[in-house]
Formats: sequence, C-alpha cells, structure tokens
Amino acid sequence: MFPFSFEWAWDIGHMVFFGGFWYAVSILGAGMTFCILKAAYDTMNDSGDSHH
Amino acid sequence: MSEIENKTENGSTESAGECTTGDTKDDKGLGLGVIFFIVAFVGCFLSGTLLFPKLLYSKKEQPFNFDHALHVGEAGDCESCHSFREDGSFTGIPKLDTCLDCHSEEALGETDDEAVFVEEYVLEEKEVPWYVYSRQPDCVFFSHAAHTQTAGMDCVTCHGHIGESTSLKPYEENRITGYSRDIWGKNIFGIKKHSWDRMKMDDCAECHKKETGHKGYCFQCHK
Amino acid sequence: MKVDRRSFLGLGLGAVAGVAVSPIGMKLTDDSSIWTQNWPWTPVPVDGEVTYENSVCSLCPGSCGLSVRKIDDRPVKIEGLAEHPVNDGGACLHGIAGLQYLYDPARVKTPLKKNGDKFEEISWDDAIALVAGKLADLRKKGSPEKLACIADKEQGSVSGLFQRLLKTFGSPNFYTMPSLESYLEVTATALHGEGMTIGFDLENSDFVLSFGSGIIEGWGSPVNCFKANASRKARHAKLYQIESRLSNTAANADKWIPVKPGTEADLALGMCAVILKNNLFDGGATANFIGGFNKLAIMIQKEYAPSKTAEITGVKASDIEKIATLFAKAKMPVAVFGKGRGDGAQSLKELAAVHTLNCLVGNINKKGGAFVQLKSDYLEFPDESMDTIADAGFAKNKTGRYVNQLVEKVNESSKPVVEALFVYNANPCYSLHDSKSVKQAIGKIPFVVSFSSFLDETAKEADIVLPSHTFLERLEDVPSCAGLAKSVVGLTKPVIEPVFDTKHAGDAVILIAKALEGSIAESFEWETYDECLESVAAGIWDSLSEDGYAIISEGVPFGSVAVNVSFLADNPATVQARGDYELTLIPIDNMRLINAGIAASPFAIKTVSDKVLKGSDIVVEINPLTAKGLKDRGYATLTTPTDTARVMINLNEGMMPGVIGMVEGLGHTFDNKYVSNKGINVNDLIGPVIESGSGLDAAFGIKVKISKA
Amino acid sequence: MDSALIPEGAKRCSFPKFAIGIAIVSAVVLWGVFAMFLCWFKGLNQTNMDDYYGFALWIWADLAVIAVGGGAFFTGLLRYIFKIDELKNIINFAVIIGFICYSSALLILAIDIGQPLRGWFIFWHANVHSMLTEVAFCLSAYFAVLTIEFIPNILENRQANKVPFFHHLAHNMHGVMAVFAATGAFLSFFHQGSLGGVAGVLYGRPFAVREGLLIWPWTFFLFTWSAAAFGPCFTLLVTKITETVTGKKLVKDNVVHLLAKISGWMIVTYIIAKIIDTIYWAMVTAPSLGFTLSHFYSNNGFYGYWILITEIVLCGVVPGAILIMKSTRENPTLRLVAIILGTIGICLNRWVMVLQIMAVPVMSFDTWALYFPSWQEIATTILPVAYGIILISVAYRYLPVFPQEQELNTIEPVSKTE
Amino acid sequence: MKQNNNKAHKFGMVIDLDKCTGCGSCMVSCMSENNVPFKEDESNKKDSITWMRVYKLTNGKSFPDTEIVYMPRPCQHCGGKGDHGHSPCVSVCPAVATDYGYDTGIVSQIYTRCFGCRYCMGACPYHARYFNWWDPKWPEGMENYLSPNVSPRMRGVVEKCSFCYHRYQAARDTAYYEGRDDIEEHEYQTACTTACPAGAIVFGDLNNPAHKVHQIVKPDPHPDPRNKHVVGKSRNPKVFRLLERLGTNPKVYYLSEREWVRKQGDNYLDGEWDKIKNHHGAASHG
Repeated sequence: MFPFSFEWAWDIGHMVFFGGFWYAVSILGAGMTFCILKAAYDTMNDSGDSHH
Repeated sequence: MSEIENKTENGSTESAGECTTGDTKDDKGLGLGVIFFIVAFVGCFLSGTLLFPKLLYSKKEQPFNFDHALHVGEAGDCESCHSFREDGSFTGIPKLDTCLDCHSEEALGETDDEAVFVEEYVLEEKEVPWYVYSRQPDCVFFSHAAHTQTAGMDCVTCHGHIGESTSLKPYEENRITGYSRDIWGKNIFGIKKHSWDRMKMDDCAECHKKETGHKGYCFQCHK
Repeated sequence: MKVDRRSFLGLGLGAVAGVAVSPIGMKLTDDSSIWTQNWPWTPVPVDGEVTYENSVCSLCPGSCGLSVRKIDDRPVKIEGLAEHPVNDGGACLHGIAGLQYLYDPARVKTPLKKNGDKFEEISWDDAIALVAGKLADLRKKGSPEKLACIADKEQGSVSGLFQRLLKTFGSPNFYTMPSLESYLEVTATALHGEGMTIGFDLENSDFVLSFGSGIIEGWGSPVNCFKANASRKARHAKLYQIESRLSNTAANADKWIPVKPGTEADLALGMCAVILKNNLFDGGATANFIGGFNKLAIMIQKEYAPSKTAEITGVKASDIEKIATLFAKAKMPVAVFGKGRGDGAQSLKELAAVHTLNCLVGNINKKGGAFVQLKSDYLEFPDESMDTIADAGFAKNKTGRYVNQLVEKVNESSKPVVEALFVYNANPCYSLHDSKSVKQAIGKIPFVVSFSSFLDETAKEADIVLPSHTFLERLEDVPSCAGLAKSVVGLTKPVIEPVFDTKHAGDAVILIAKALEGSIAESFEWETYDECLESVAAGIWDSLSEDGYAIISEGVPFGSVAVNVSFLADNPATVQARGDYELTLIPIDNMRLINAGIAASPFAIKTVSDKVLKGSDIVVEINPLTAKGLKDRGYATLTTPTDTARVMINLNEGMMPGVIGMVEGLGHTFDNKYVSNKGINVNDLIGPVIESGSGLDAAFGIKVKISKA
Repeated sequence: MDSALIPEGAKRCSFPKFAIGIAIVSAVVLWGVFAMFLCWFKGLNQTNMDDYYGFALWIWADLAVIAVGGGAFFTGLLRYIFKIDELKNIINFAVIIGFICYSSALLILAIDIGQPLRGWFIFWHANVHSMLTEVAFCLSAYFAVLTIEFIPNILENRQANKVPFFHHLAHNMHGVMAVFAATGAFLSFFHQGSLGGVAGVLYGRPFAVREGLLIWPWTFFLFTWSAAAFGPCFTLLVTKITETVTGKKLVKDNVVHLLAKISGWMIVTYIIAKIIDTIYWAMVTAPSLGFTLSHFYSNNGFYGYWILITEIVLCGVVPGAILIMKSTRENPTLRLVAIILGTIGICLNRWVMVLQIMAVPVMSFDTWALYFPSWQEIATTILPVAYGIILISVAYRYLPVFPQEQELNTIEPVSKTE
Repeated sequence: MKQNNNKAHKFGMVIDLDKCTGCGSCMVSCMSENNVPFKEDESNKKDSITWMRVYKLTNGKSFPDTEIVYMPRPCQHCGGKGDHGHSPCVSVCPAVATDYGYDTGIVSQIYTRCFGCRYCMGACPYHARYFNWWDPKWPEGMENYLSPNVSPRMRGVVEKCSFCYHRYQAARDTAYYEGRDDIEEHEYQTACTTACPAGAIVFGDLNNPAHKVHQIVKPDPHPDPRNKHVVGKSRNPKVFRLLERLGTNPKVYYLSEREWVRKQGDNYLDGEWDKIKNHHGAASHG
C-alpha cells in the first residue's frame, strides 16, 4: 500500500494501481480539507445574517 | 452537536442561533477550548506513547540471572552453547545437558544465580524455563545455517550485543499477542537504529532484498 | 474563565487527536491481527532435536518395518522403513496413523474392574491379585480346563506365554481368531500334513490367479503385496482376479472374472477338470498325490465339466477353459486363496480346491509358485513344570475345534463350560459372525479378563481389563507369516515411555503366573517379559536386536511334498449362504478400514469415501439392475435371517447383479466419537455356517432382502 | 416530539407510529446482528458454505447490492458531469440508496472473511494483480465518496443547518460536488468492473473466464455497464416503493421518465453486448477449453437454460424494450414491470457470475455442487435490507431528500409543535 | 528471479495411476506430516481437509465392463499460463498470502497472512485448496504428535499441499551446514511419495534430467503449438496432466496405460479426443 510496505515494488502495476488510488484519495482529501477550512473561514467571517 | 441540544433546550431557535454566534466571538471561550485541546492532546499522546506500552507488555523475570559475558569468556564463542546439530538444525537455547558439559552438581562460581541453577535445575534434572527474547511465532521458519554458515552473518546482526551482557533484562511479553517485545522492538513507534532493534518480517525482507535481490517467497520463511 | 461546552469539545477533540497521533491505534490493529495468528487454543508444537527410531508395526500380521521420527522424546511421525525385508519403505495408512492409537484419550488408562454395569479403576496389584485369586479357585475346584483364552494368533512370544500359562494351569482351551495364517495352516494340514504352512511367491510369479484375494486390499502382508503387485507390469506378469465385485484388486488386475459368490471352490475344481482333461497337469507333481488321485480326477471330470461349472459359477465355459489353460501353461503360475483379506470366513473346500490347482500344475516349491514348508518356530521356551492338576486338565479335549465352536458350546450348554476367559489382541464380540450371540456367550462366562488397549466391544463385556501397551510402547517379536514367500520376524521396540498406566501383556501374564505360585510360577522364571523374550528368542536375538528383524526362511524351499487329496476326492458339499431371500449380502474389504478387533484410526476413517460411509450411515453397493426402485444415495432396509439394518444405497456397476456388498470394519461402539458409531458391523447381519468336515465357519455371505426405507 | 427535526413544511406520520415501524424493522436487524456475531465468534462453520462453495450467498449479495447501488454513481455522473439538471431532484435519494448499498456490502464482506481482524491486510499487503484488491480499494474509496455526497444532505437537516459551520460546510461541499462526483465515477468504473473481473479472470473456471482487453476481461466492462444500466432501475424502484409507502408523490414524472429512458438505452446497449459476449463465450471460449454450452446447463437439479433465458431475455431485453419506447415507458404499470424485471435481471446476473461458477464441475470426473444457505447467512443477508429501510425512513423523515416533495404535496400549514 | 532460469528447480511429481491402489497411505502420511486436523464427521468431503485427495474414476461402463482407477490429487503447483508463475490461485490472492516460488516452482503461502476470502479456492479448478471452517482441535493428549515443522493453521484460513516444503528446508539446512550448494534427489521427497506402498509416486526436479521424474515426464520446454499457454507438456504419450487445456500448467503429471483414464484428465468436445489423443509434445518438435 505504501512504498515502504513489504509487497511494494516499483513496477508498472504498483505505480498505475496506487497512482490511481492515491490520486483519487488526494482529490477527496484535498476537496474535503478545502470545504472544511472554507466553512471554518466562512463561519468566522459570518456577519450572522447573510444566510438568515 | 452541542449547539443543537442547546437550541432545542432554548426552544426558540432564532435566539439560540444568535447566542451561538455571539459565543464564537468570545475569544476567552475559544482560548480555553484551545488550551483544553492542547492539554488533552498532549496528555493522550503521551499516555499513548509512554503509559500504553507499560500496560501492553507484562514484565517477567528470568528464572535466574545469566552472565553471557562470563560464559563467552569461558567457552569462547556463541556456537559453543548455541550450536548446530548434525542435520544442520539449530539448537537455540541450550538444554540442561549442554550446560552439564561444564557444570556439575558442584558450583563452578560463587554467585547466587549459579546456586539456584544447581539446586533447582541440575539436582532436580529439570530444564531451565528460560524466556526467549528472540522467539519468533510458530508460523516462522528460520534457518540459522543459511544465515551464519552460508551467508556468513554474525550473531550480533540480529541478536545485538547480548553476548557482552552480564545480566539478563526482564522479559517483556505482549499481553495480546504473547510475543516478546524484542520482535516489535523497544521503540513503540517501531523505529529502529540498529539491525538488531527489531525482528519483524519487514526487517528480514529489508536485508534479503539487499543481499539477495529478492524478498523471498512465502515458504522461504513461513511454515 | 468559564468552563463551557466548548472546553469540553476541545478536550474531546484533543483526546481524539492525541490518541490518533500516538502509536496506540497502529499497535492495537497490528496486535489484534497477530492475536488471531496465535490463538491460544491453536496448539504450538514444541521444537527439538530430530531423531529416528526403527521399529515394527504389529497392527496387522503384515509386520512392516517402521521408522518413527521423534522430536526430543516425542514421536511425531511414522513412516515405512527403507530396506526392510517386508515393506522396503512404504507403509499402509494404519501404520502411519499409529500415533493416533498411542495418544488416543479413549485408551484404557489404568486397570479396570467391572462393578455392576460400570467399570471402576483399580491398581495393577489389586487387578493381578484378583485374577490370580479367581484362577486359583478354579484350580481348587479341579476344573482348570474351564479356563479358556482367545488370542489373535498362535505365533509369537506373548501368545506363547498365554499358551504356556494355560498349559501349566491345566487347560487345552487356547483359541485363535480366524486369520489368513490359520487358514494357510488348515489348508496345509489337510493337504500336506501336520505342522506345515503355505506361502505364495507373488513377487516372482508371472501369472497370479487370485480367487478373491484382496492382493491390494490388505490380504497377507499388505505393503509387501502392494509392492509385488506394482512390479507386475515391469515383470510382464499377469493378475487374474476372480471375484463377484469389482474390488480394487479386480480393477487393477489384467482381467476381472466375476463369479457368483460362494462358488469359487466350484470354479477352481472346474479349472482342475480342464487341466486334467487336457493333460495340462505336471505328471511329476501328481506322482506326489496321495489319498486317491484317480478318484479325485474322475469325480472332478464328472461333476465339474466346464459347462456344468459355468452353470454353477456364472463364468462362461469358454472362459473357464481359457483361463485354466493360461494358468497351466504359464511359466510360474500361482493360484491364491483367502477371499478378501483372508481373515474372513472361508471353506476348506475352496481353500483346498484352489491349492489343488497349484499342486496339479506342479508349482509347489518352485520360484513364483506356492511354498509349502514346516511352520517356522524361532522361539525356544524351556520345558514347563506341570503338576498333576495341570497334567489332567491339559490332557482333556478342547471344548471346540475353532473359536466359533467354543462360542456355540458356551451358548448351547446350560452348565458353564468355560468359567474364565482371557482375551488378548482379539475382539470376538466384533469380529465373529452374529456378534449378538457371541456377546451372549461371553456374557455367560463368569469371569472374563481382557488384555486390551481400548475398551472395545469385547473388553466392554469383560470383568477385568488389564490395559496393554500399544505397539509403540513395547518390546515384542512380531512374526510375519501372512502368506509371504519369506518368513521374517521383526522386533517392535518401545519408542516412548508408556503414555498411560498400562503394562505389556507379557508382563501381565508373568505376574499372574507368579501369583498363582507352585508349578505355574516355576514355569515363569523370568522377572520381566523383556528378559523372557531375550531368552526364548536367543537363537535370533542378535539379528533381532541389531537389525530390527531376523529372516527365518527365504528363497525357494527345497524338496517336494505329498499332496493328500482325500478331502476333495469325497466331493464335499459347497457351503451355501443361509436364508431364502433372493439376494446375497457379502462383506467387502476396504484397505482404509480395519476389520480386526481394533477400529481404524481417525485419519483412516477420514479417508473413507462418502460412498462407503456418509455421516453415521453405512453405504452398501448394489448393481443398478438389482436395485430396481432404489435410488442412488437413498435409504433402504436390509433384512437377513440374523438382523435388519438401515443402509444408504450406492448404485455401483462394479457389483455383480444379485449381490449386495457391505464394507467390513465399521459400526464400532467404542467410546471414541471419531471412529465409533459410524455405520454398522456387517458381522451383525451374517450368521455363521459351519462347513461339515472341516468345522470352519464358512459363511461367505448371507441371503438378504432389500426394501426402500 | 421530534417535529423540530422534520424538514420545514413537510408532513410526516406521528412519532409513535414511526417508532413502532422502526422497532419492527429493528427486530429484523437484531436477528441479523445476532447471526453476524455468531459468524464472528464461532467462525464460518455457521454457514453452509464449503470448499466447493467458497463464494456463495454473501458474495452474491455483495455483487448485487453494489450493482443496484450503481444508480448512485451513474446518476451522479449524469447530474454533475453531464449536467443533466433535472436529476438533481432524485440525486439525493440515489446517493442515500448508494450509501446503504455500499455500507451493506462492506458489512457483509466483514462477515464473509474468515479472519475479520486481519481484513486490513487486503490494503496493507495489497496484491495489485488481484481483482479483489482493486475491488477493496475502489469500494472503500467510493464509499468515502458516497459519504461525502451524503453529508451535505444530512447537514441540510433543519436543526443541523442552523449551525453556521455546518451550513457553510454543506454549501461549500455542494460547490465542489462535481469534483467528488467525477472521482466517484472514476472509482466506480473500476470497482464495478473489477467485480466483473473477479469472475472473468478465473481461467481455471471455464464458466467464468472471458477474454478481454489488456488485463481486463470482458466481464469487467459488462459489469460496469450493467451497473450503470440497471442501477437507475433500482433507484426508480425504491423511489416508487417510498412513494407507495408514504402515499405521496415525491419525484416529478419528467424526472422519472428521463432516468427511465437513460436506463432503458443503457440496458439495451448492455444487453446487446452481453448477448455478443455470451455467444462468443459459448461458441469460441468454452469450446476451446473442451466444453460445450450444454455442460453448464444440464445434469443438475437447478441450473438449466432457464436461468440464461430469464437473465438475458426476460430480465434484459424486455425491460430494455419497455423503457426505450416512450409509450410503454410512460405507462406507470409497464414501467414498474420493467424496473422490477431489470432489478431481478441484474441480481440474477450476479448470481450466475458467483454461484453457478462455483457449481459447475470442471474436472471431468467432478460433480455439480449445489448448496442452500444456512439461516445465519440468510439473516445476515436480510440485515442490510432492514438496515436500509431504517436509514431511508430516518432520512426521509428528517432530511430534505426530495426537493420536489413540497411542490408536489402542497399542504396546509403545520401547526407549531410544543 | 522473475522468470524460470536454468538454475532454478522445478519440483514436480508423476503419479502412476496403474500402480496406485487407492489405499490412502498418501493421504494419511500427508495429514500426519502436515498437522492436518480431523473432526468427528469427515464424510462431507466438501469440508474435509485432505491436502492429498484420492479420487475414484470409473469408465462409466456397466457390469461387467466397468473399470475403476484411483487418482491421487495433491496441489498441482500450477505454473499458470505460459508457466510464468501466475497460477490461478496466486494471481487472485488479494493479500499476497500465497505466491509462486520461482526458485522451486512451488506455490507457497503464509497461513497467518491469509484472511480467509477464499478467492483462491474459487480460482482453483482442482479443489486443491481447503478452508478451515472449524478451529483445529485435537483430542486431549493427541496434540503431542504434532510436528514442529509445520505450523497448525487457525480457523478461518485456507490451506493446501505444500509439496512438504519443510522437508526441502530441512534438506537445505543440512546442505548449508555441510557446506554444499545443493541437495540430492533423495534428500527431498514428499511425505506422500515416501509413504506410497506401491511406489506409484515419483517426486523430483523437472528441470533436472538426472531426476527420475524428468526421465518419465520428458517435459517439452516449448509451448504447445496448439495452445500457447501450455508449456511443459509431456513427451511421453502415456503421461498427461489434469485440465491441461486450461493453461494452468500443473507440475503434477499422471501416467496411465489406459486411454479412458487419460481422456478423463481433461474435457473434450465430441470427436476431439480421437484427433488429439496421440498428439504429444514431442510430435510438434520432432
């Protein structure tokens, strides 16, 4: 799963498979991090009535 | 989550909303939250790192102390006691018979430990129930011959400088797995500095990869 | 500073984050999976030094050499011993599974005494004193002949000790269970004279004509026979199998000749007729015939002409002629008898008829033929000292000729004909026909002592059980005399200290003898059995102890022997199966089961096909033509004149129509869930049929009715 | 009692009535949970699986729920990537159904493996050449996507949405949902396919093996395509059931018709591909290994040609035809028949691709293996259904799942509670 | 190390079905060598663990033309398509709990790695893989005969024949200790081979022309011209492999004089056998 785990090999199979996987995971991670941070920012800067 | 409760309690959702917004601006409250966060974080992290291993491992004292340094001095080398059998298998911890090659019912030295050895084991003809620090689980096959005879490795690479020790450290057993702590390594994060700090599969594989170019197939190390 | 919810939130989040960053999660995940890899209830075998010890198997008369692998003091694996004269490397599954007998928790762990319906544990001293006391009473009453003993065999020192005890006690009533050896002797005695026995040179014969002998199903010395059979192709030798079922031997043979069950004797005589008619016999050999060769020749030609034989046996006349001719013209032919394993019921007519084929073609004591010679006796017991009671008792007639007659007499008589019975290495309550009546007979005997390692069917009926060592815990001579061309004695050696509080049966006998005092004790001068063996086997002891075996005789015996044909010349009647039903039930021998006293091991039972045993149901083989409405894997009820049983059906094209086959060796009732209460004992369904003239139980099967259950 | 949580303006049944309904279904859940613990503590001997039937009811259930859960990824793909805006009215529900399906699949997998505590080895010691590894990775990653897609809907709960952070979070997540949906579609494509690959790569099993493109056997593509085709059928079916149970119209007809039409065309294209695949396999692949088609459909008590015909014609061609024709598609009864048949068809396909593969003898002297699941297997397979019912009920009651609900069910103002 | 090189072993087996008596010694020897457990009822053969299973084959004819033959079936240690090491079971294992040893040709495994998904069992057409549906339990005291050379498997994992790899390890240990490079043919023999009373099983290195197994099988090093996935077809017309056409490339070969037995080794369309039956590796390469 990781380059340091026992089964890892720097071969095409691992790179394609885990390339795809980590790519997807990082998009999800980045997307969620963005949303959460932005939500926190929005909450901080909320005037309190913009949405109510 | 707590906000929801709060609002429900208050009944009036509108006012509760305002109240919450007001709280957000309360720097003191936030500061306290942060302090609590940090305290809890540090507390839990430290207990996970320091206290947890104490709980996870039980300490067991060896039947009596054994002075490796002294014995190596007398016998010459590791192989004198930790020997191979004729079929190439490894004896591991010596049996009482091996000890009796030198020892007898008369103590050779003057230590209390030897007195215990003679009285409780030699005279009773009982094997010493040593705890083995480097005992691998049942699923592991390990050929000492392949490593020391053919590959020419020394004992220290895996076992460290136990041969130079004068006393035996307590044996620490993982309460869940029953493994010796030396397999995972002293460091709870699994970080190692020396080749003998850890005896997990990855450590075998690392060396195999380096020395043979291949980590090996299942049965090479498993049975 | 106000501690509010937010603080708690901070505390909670901090704790979660702190734990998450700490190694707890990673370590617990790893450790929990490692825990599953080392479940405390999964045993971890202890490692140690590997050593090998040689011994000999005594589970069957085959007497194969064994190599026992040990880890320190612990035997862990049994294998065949390479270069042993009997088996040279291979071993049968029962021997290999020997350790399952050794460590079986169902073994009798200490002497037992029956109290009402239950057994209670007693000490060895008490047990021996009790047995000796009962026997002493019997002697005091002046009827020592009412002590009987049933053992597995006559040969060997332990059997010798039992015989010696009976003799010095004053009883002629020593019996053995029917076995291939006993039939070989019965045949040899009838045809060649007292003290002779027969062996077959299967390893060298180029034409083996087997009358139902399970050459690869446990007949004789199984592994030796397997090897002889396996080398057949390389030797260009042929095997013709005459049998009513496509057994493994039949399947492996060059030709399978299906025959109506129980007519093998007629077929053999039919073949004799062809040989006689076409002058294919060996003139020189027939010169040795005594007891009326001409009478025999005339009778055979008259009664067993091919067409007539064909009618009786169901084998085509042309086939009979062809096979008889092939047999007579082969260079080194041998006709083999003893159906199945050779230890089931056999008629002397069949044994003699088949052996007459050997005698006719003149292959006696020739390479690849049948070897007729004196029984080897390698043991030399010192002379017994007999007191007057012993002399008087021993001089009396035996209660019955064979064990089945003993059983019959006990059951028939209102007075106790047997007051005390020893049973050693035998399980008559399981192995003899109509086991119910055998149990009844044993029950009538006031004092029964069993020398068994297991609480088997007979031991359960005993009053005292004196548990004996398994073959892995004892020293003993094991003669191999199961129809082999050579005669070998092996030495079983203890490979481990006794696991339970058991004794060598030989030691137990010596202790009983000593407790009986007087002349009996004098006849047992040895302190231990081991000492006894070394002295009585002194002639071969060096070889036994050094090589683990001693070869008593090897190679083609010298000289010709007389052939007495008087038994056959009278044309004794062929034994018929009991009952009036349409179909015939025959027992099947299966290499993976044991039909002697002991049950097959859990491993052996595990290998048994689900077409033999399914759950606790026994599966019978039947030809689809005979089965009529019965479905494969369906249930049916078998009814014989003796008993009825519920069975599962296996439609099998390898079964002769009209015949139903049921495996032997199932239906044990030991207290061992891995091997017992599986299927039924075929001997429950078959009643004995005594052959007039020989006195043998010759019930090859029984008539049976089958109906849907 | 719980009115503060119910979406504003929505009418829901009384809480006691709701609670009783939930309690009844919960009893079923408990039964399943009991069976699940039996399997965990006593091991898989609680099932009727054996060495011939190592893959059985559970794997079928896994494949089936994932296939019918395919409606989520496909609807998401259409809504967020192809911008078919009408589908926003059903996307929430499709996501919830998908969430239920995938969480159920993961739960069943956790019961199905012999060593649940070592289940993480599939990730840690991954063998990238195994289709099952691909399944595990994509499945869990896609489950994460579904969770992400589900979260905004949860945060739209009347009370949750009042928390500014949650409100903003939901808002922001909506904003980047297309990215998540695209990732989800990518992951879904691979795991639906690799589930097909699980069977297709078994070259020791002539009933399963297929040729293919590079490392992917044809079943890889067929599975993806069929999940996309039949998934929406299931979404529509559950919507229909929900409408029936609640007695309310929840999604407008034009939305239903659109999704049905898309599904119909997908089914038709899929079934053509499936027929070609079947013919090629029957005429070329299997015979090259020494098997005739009849070998796979005779000499046993269950698997006959009927299963092939039912799967392809009755539950493939027929629903496809109904859904592509406007007149039949817009006939509520026929449409219902079609989506039911379609759902059965996809489940039957997964059954064949798991259980029949195990049943067919391969060695010439081997025999057909038939099997009937134990009650523990059945209970744990029903468990997710019951759990799904509960989750849908709760979601429907407390979340604004159907944007068109209020419009379609103009109701008298709700009296203020408490 | 990825590909078979000349130095690598390729351990294989040839079983003479004409010699096999169906006695079951191989099964029991295997079970006792490898700590295989047993349970109360083993008559359901679909959940009974016997690494070596002996099948009974019949020619399907009716009395009295019926014939039977016994076929012992250990793990076939498939080399996979083209003999590249992608055995049906190895390539599907999601956790690399089983792999192909390119140095021995043995399909090896780690029981403690297996998490019991059973995909390998689904992939194996020979039913050579067995799942531990139950905890292995020995009657009290019987665990004393367990061998330390093979670890007992826990409930919930798959196991199979290993060609007694521990015997190979032990032989190699001796060789290492004695300073030898390699082991002799007789030093490494499986438990079933040594147990067989009929001598029907021959075991050794298929790559080594000095070994008996090579001499009987005469494996064709070239791919079968009719099926490029098949490598190592025997050039002995009496020798066949099970399901050879699938391209699994087993290392267990069978020998029989009887045509009907050889035919049952694989599946054939009507009339196909008559065309194919005399076609052997040697024919295509002279």
